[in-house]
Amino acid sequence: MDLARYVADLKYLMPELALLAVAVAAMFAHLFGGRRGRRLAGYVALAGLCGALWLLAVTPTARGALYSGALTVDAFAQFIKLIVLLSALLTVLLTFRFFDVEGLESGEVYYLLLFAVIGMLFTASATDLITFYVSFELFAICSYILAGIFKKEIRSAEAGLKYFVLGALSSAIMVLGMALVYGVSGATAFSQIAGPALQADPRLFTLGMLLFFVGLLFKVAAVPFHMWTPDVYEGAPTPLVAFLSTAPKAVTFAVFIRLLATVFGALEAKWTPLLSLIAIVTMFWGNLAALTQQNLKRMLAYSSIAHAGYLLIGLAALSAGGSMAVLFYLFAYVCMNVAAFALILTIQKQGGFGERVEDLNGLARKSPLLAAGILVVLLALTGIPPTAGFIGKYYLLAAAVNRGLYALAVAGALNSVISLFYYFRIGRAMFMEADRPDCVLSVPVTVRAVLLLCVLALLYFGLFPALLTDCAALAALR
Amino acid sequence: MPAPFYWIPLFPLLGFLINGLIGIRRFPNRAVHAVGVAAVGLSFLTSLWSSAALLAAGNVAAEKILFIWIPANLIHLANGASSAAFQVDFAFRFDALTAVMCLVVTGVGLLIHIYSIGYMSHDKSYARFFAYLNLFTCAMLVLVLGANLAVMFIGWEGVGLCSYLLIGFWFSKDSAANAGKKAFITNRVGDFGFLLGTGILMWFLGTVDFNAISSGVTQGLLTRPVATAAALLLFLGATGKSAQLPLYTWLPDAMEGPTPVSALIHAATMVTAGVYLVARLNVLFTFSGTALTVVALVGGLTACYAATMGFVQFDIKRVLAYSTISQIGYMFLGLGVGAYAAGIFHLMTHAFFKSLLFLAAGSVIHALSGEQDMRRMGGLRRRIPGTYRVFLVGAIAIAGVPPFAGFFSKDEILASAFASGNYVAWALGLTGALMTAFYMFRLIFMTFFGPERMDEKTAHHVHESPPVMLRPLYLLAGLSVVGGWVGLPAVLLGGDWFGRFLAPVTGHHVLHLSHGLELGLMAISIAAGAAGIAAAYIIYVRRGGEPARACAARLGPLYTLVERKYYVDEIYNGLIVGGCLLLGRLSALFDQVLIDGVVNGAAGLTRLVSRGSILFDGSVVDGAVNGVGRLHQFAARHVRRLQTGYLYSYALAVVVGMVLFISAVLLF
Amino acid sequence: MIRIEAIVALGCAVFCIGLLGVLVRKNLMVILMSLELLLNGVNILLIGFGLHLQSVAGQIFVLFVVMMAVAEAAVGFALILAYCRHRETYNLDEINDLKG
Amino acid sequence: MTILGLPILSLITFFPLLGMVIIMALPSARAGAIRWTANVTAGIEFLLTLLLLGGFQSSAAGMQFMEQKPWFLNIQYLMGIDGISLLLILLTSLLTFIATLSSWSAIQQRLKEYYAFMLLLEVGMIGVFVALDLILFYVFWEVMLVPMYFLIGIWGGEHKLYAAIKFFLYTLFGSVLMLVGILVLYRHYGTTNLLAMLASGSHLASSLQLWVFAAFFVGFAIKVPMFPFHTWLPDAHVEAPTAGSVILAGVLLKMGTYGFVRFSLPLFPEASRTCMPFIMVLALIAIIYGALVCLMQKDMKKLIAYSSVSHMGFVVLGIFAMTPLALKGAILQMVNHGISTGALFLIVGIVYERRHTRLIAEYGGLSARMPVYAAVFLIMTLSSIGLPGLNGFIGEFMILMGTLPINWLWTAIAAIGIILGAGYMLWLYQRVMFGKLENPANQVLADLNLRELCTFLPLIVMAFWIGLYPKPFLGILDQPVDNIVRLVQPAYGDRPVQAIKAAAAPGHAAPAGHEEP
Repeated sequence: MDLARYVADLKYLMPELALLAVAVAAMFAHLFGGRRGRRLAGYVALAGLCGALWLLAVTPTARGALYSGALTVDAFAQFIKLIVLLSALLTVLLTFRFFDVEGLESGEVYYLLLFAVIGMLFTASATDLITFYVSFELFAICSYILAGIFKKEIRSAEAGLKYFVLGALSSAIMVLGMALVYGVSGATAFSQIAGPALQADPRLFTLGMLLFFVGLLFKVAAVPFHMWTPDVYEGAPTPLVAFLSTAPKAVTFAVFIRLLATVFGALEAKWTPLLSLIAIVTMFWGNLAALTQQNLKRMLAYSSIAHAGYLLIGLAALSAGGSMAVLFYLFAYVCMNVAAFALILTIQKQGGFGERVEDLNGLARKSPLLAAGILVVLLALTGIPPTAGFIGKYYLLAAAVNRGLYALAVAGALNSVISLFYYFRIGRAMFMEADRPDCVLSVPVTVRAVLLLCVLALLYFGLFPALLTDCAALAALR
Repeated sequence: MPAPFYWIPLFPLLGFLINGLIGIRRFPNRAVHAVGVAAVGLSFLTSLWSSAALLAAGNVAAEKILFIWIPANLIHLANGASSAAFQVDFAFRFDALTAVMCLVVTGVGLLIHIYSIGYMSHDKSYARFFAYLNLFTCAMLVLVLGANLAVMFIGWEGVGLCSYLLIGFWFSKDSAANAGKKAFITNRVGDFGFLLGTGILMWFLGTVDFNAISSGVTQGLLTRPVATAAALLLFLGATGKSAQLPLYTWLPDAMEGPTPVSALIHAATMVTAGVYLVARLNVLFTFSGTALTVVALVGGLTACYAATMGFVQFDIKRVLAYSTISQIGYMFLGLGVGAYAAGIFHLMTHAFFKSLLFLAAGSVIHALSGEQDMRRMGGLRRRIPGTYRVFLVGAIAIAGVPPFAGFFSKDEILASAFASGNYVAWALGLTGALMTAFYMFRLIFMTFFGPERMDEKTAHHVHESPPVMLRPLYLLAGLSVVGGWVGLPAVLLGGDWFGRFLAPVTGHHVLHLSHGLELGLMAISIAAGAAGIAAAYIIYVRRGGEPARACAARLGPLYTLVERKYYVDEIYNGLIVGGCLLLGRLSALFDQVLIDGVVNGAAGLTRLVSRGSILFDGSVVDGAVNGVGRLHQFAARHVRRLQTGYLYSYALAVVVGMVLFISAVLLF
Repeated sequence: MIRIEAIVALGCAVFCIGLLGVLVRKNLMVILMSLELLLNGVNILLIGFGLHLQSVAGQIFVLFVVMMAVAEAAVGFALILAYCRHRETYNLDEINDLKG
Repeated sequence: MTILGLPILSLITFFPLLGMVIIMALPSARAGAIRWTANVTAGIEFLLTLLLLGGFQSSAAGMQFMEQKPWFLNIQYLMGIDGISLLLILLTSLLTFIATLSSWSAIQQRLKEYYAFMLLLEVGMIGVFVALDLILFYVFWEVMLVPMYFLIGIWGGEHKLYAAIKFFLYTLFGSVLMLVGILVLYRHYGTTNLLAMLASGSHLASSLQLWVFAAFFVGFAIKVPMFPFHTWLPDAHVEAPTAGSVILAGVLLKMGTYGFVRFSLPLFPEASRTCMPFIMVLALIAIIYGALVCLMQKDMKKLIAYSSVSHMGFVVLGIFAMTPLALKGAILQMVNHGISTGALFLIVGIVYERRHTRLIAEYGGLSARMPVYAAVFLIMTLSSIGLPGLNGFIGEFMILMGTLPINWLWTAIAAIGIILGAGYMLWLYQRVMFGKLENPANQVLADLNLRELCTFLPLIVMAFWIGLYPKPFLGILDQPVDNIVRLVQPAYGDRPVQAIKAAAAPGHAAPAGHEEP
């Protein structure tokens, strides 16, 4: 009797379901919470995310696909969900003080965030074109709104707008690709596509794949589909950027790996060179563009493009090692990127937050420990030991070398040198420049907590990567 | 009990340490010179003891390995088949040659130490002087005692260092400091040869020990060309140390140092190290005949060449310096014709009379309160009789008048040259003898005869030196007289005791000359000496130096050429020093361009592009150094331009990108 | 029975028109509509394939796409309005405060 | 060998961290406490490294004090030392101690960070010399960059920012290429454990080996620095604070040459032999070119910096001669260079601290005013120009003697470098110390005080010790060098040992048994 099993299978989806409930709760909290509605919604969200993390920990992984192949709850999905929840959690922590300062009253941001998270969690375990599309769109649309959440801030509105138009365009292209894939295979479940499609019309199948990639590459901000990134990151509210720059990427890479491993596995000969090329171009483009940026958020936007390039190395050299590398790096990436954006929330000047590099001048004098922490983050971003950033990059390059993609490895290595140029402009500003009185250092406990968590994680997994490595290896696909 | 000859260098070392570490601060002058003199005295006694023991032991070399200096390492020998365990022991060896050298060094050294007590009494860095002097003695003794080239090299460089320090003793005088540097660096050029020569021996024989080298050569492990190469390279080192052509220019400048230093280092001992080296390696040099001929020619040429410059100098010490160069040329001449014992013999006698001359000159300068120009001397015969007498003895000795020391050694060299059939060498030697006699007596006459040409003040102050300075002079004078008798040739019923003594080291060298011929040669050389003296007398006493000025005027340019020391200094400065500096400037410039040029170039561009972050400059500039930086700015600029901010251009990018890689994948 | 090629052609045509609209038009509203066109082109394809392959999946897919299209349209309008509250324009040429 | 239950290598590697943590905990106001903590830590660290001598068997063939723990994947936390590492570790801890001591009065602002970075730097440096797993090595190699970057960038001279980032970028550029090289090795051997790699006996295919060798070469050559890659050096040295320059010249430069000895030669014997002429030429260019540039310098520090280029050229020459004599000489020369150049930078620092200028023209005739200083300066000058009896000579002599059988022309050219060396150093000494004391600013210069003298004494002692009795130092090098030569030149030492009959002195009778195949 199917229905019974469907109900029984819900146990694998507890985190999602719980979050759904929490999201609704947060909505009500905000609606009826009056003036303190936002904070209330925030606390609800915070609690919900913690609960979801716990549920995730206790949720078993399902053998085989659920709901006639629509969803798969395997270790891989679980790992990605962990990353997403983590990034969301840290983000929520960052939001409180920020919105106080910026004076945003409405708290819809929290349940939008939660809905986005739900979408992502489903995407992570989607193994059917339709489920994938729906959940993908769910978090996409939520993220458009999040980017433009500051209605009274024109830059935020513009960011949301741009994100929306380009996102809609790319996802439309992606759906076209899906349609073609469906067209040649007649199936929507990932597992059943490859076989018939290859018999029917490999060429059309390839076309479908490429169109499909457009949507995914857009989300991970790979060149040439990265254009939206700097503008959106600059315009959108900083804490939400911390979220938008990490979680969607993680999820999209997860799907990407899933697709490459299952649906498009047979077309490897076609996508390996393509992805290698894109990876190289993306790395260089991101890093070179970041060189001249003075605005921290913009610089980080480009740096996140570059990191997408690094991650693409792992995809191009997809193998057990490759996907493990990607998973490990994603985890490290979340920690370092969130921390980097948290840095922006520590400096205040005339009402707003210091977003320019020179606003950090003399930070080491204001607070040596904070500076030391940031230093660790910078090292991780550059990929210098002893940080998780280095280990992750090491895995990625190792994957490339193991597949004989030496050029890719060299490019990756050289790019960490280029990236040093701009990352250590921050280091220089903090340690070697004269203090700036107009920039006040105010680090609320939440931000401090986030930074502490991230730095500790980066250091711990840099010095003792075994634990995380094992998990990632366990979760790795293919 | 075997004599502890390895103590010999120890005493001066202790003396140096005591004076150098404590003396400089605390000691009064008396304590200082007590330590200094005692140190040398003790090692002189030890040398005597060891020499006695050597004779007692039937002239068999004694060896002492103090410790292994550079432990064994496997090296592949040049013969391509075998290898050797190359090891350097810190070993001393005491044989006849060493004995002679030790006695000369410590003996003459002792006298000069004593002399310095008086000469330096007014100098404020008295302790430093004696410390250096002791250090030098120590180094020189290590040089002559070393059982292999490497240990010898310690002394070799050590004496170089000391001469550097002592020449530049009055370092606040730039001329002194420069002279010191010049001496050291010129010696380094020689060391270049020394090291490579050592290397070749090591490469072919697998050892640098003197005995091993000799027996290796005798066992025919070297081919003749290799031996020649090694010998010539080592001889290059010798020319550097012994101020021979072409590396002699440092010695005249070295006269900037205090006079006792000139006497000890730049006349008696250090400058003869080259002679010692060649004598020590005589087997090698003999084996490669070519090298020996080169030695002979270089020696002969230097002997005459330096003498010519002695003609025209007016600085009393410089005259002596050139005469030193030329006398050492003599020694090399002797070695070059295979008469090693004769060379060493001359080395010894020369040590006596040349140090005598220098010290006497010092006494003259002392008397004239620092005046060194002979044109402002004269008539000192009566004013400082003691100095005059000893000076005269020295002059006669060097001029080769029997029975003074110089005569026997010089004559033996000339005879051997003639006997060896190398008549060119003989002729050079004879000319040299003549010229030597001439310029030495020119010096005597200009200094001690004729009218007094010094100004009133100096003239008023002229005074004889204190006994502490004169007594050593008397001793040296005595040695300059009798010192030659140890080598009385057979023809004069002597039986060449000195030659026999050295025979175990140098091999006994017998002259194949009839007694008549030998006597004839003697007569010729005596005549040459006499002629020189006579000429000097006529020109400088009878005619008051008129003919000299006349001929100077007549010869004009030639005279100036000689007077300006053949412009060799200028040429060296211009070519070598200048060349190096020029190269240095070029390299430095290259480096500048490599770095700064790019700085400026790139910085300009960067200002246009970036918002002028110093770091970015830095990074880009630096990148540009290894070629990527320009790419960076270029890319950075264009990337920025592409980010227009217009939605449709972004959308276009998406679509174009899509089209691009669809076509890329599907078409290829 | 309509031939599959015709349907595909129609779908692609609609899609391309939408694409052109997004690329060349400068008016936000028109762009929004073009985005809808894109999705509708895809819908046509999906239905066509569904018919051709005799599988319902295509039509189910279409339902979801339509749903998402609606959502997108709603959000899109909201964002556009939010922007226009700041600056009375739909013209893309004037929307580039964020660049570089 | 363990101390307090801790394996000694880990202990000496991470002990400075303890001091660093304490310093971080101290309030910035308490300058005295911070200084003391730093100096005491460095001192204890030095003593700890001395303990190594206790348990070290110079006759043992393999690595000693081995520590092996799984780290992650099959990458191991693998530490161990042989004679080569031992010497360099001792040098490192000694120089760090001296550098710390020399900063006592030189560094006045931001002490806390300064000493913290100093100690962190020591961790990195020691780690590089003890690590036997390539990834572990790489980690320490990078860790050491960061503190150096800040030492230069914060406490440096006027162009410190430029110099700092330049140093960082150059070295990082080199090391990332090395990382890729390591990965290729990993792919081939399936491990990054150096010993396992060597034990496996297999090597990369020639063409690939050449590439990987090149990758490593760039990484190390930049560090050394060899001729085309040397341009970071003058900036870094000149701008760095005295202690920074001492560490930089004394230890960091050695890491490049250490890398050659430890990794390049054994892992890529074929490529090493192939590239030898090319590298030798680079080394010779460095020797001559560096010396020539020295002649033109107006800045003392810059002069000494370039002299390092020249001296390290000798070291590289000796390493790639690949004969036991030259190799030992080269390794000893690393130590010598650390001692003499380190001391020379301290010497410059002394007057810089008093006069705040490094221009040679500003000085002259200092001997009259500072006799002790003059003596120290003279000794170190002589040691750096290789005067026999001092350390410099042993190294240069062995290198030259060991290189000659490979190619006499190279040796001859290198020997020219010795002449030039004497030239620029003596000229420097003359211009600074001799002549008249004209500059009124120098009239009041104080001679060395006790603390400063103490910083020099150990170096002077070492200089004489190595110069007069290098046997202990060369003794512990025998085994490791022998191993390396066997790996890189399997044929070496298969020839019969020729002994010269009769005359050979007792010392020569004993053939070096361990070097017979």
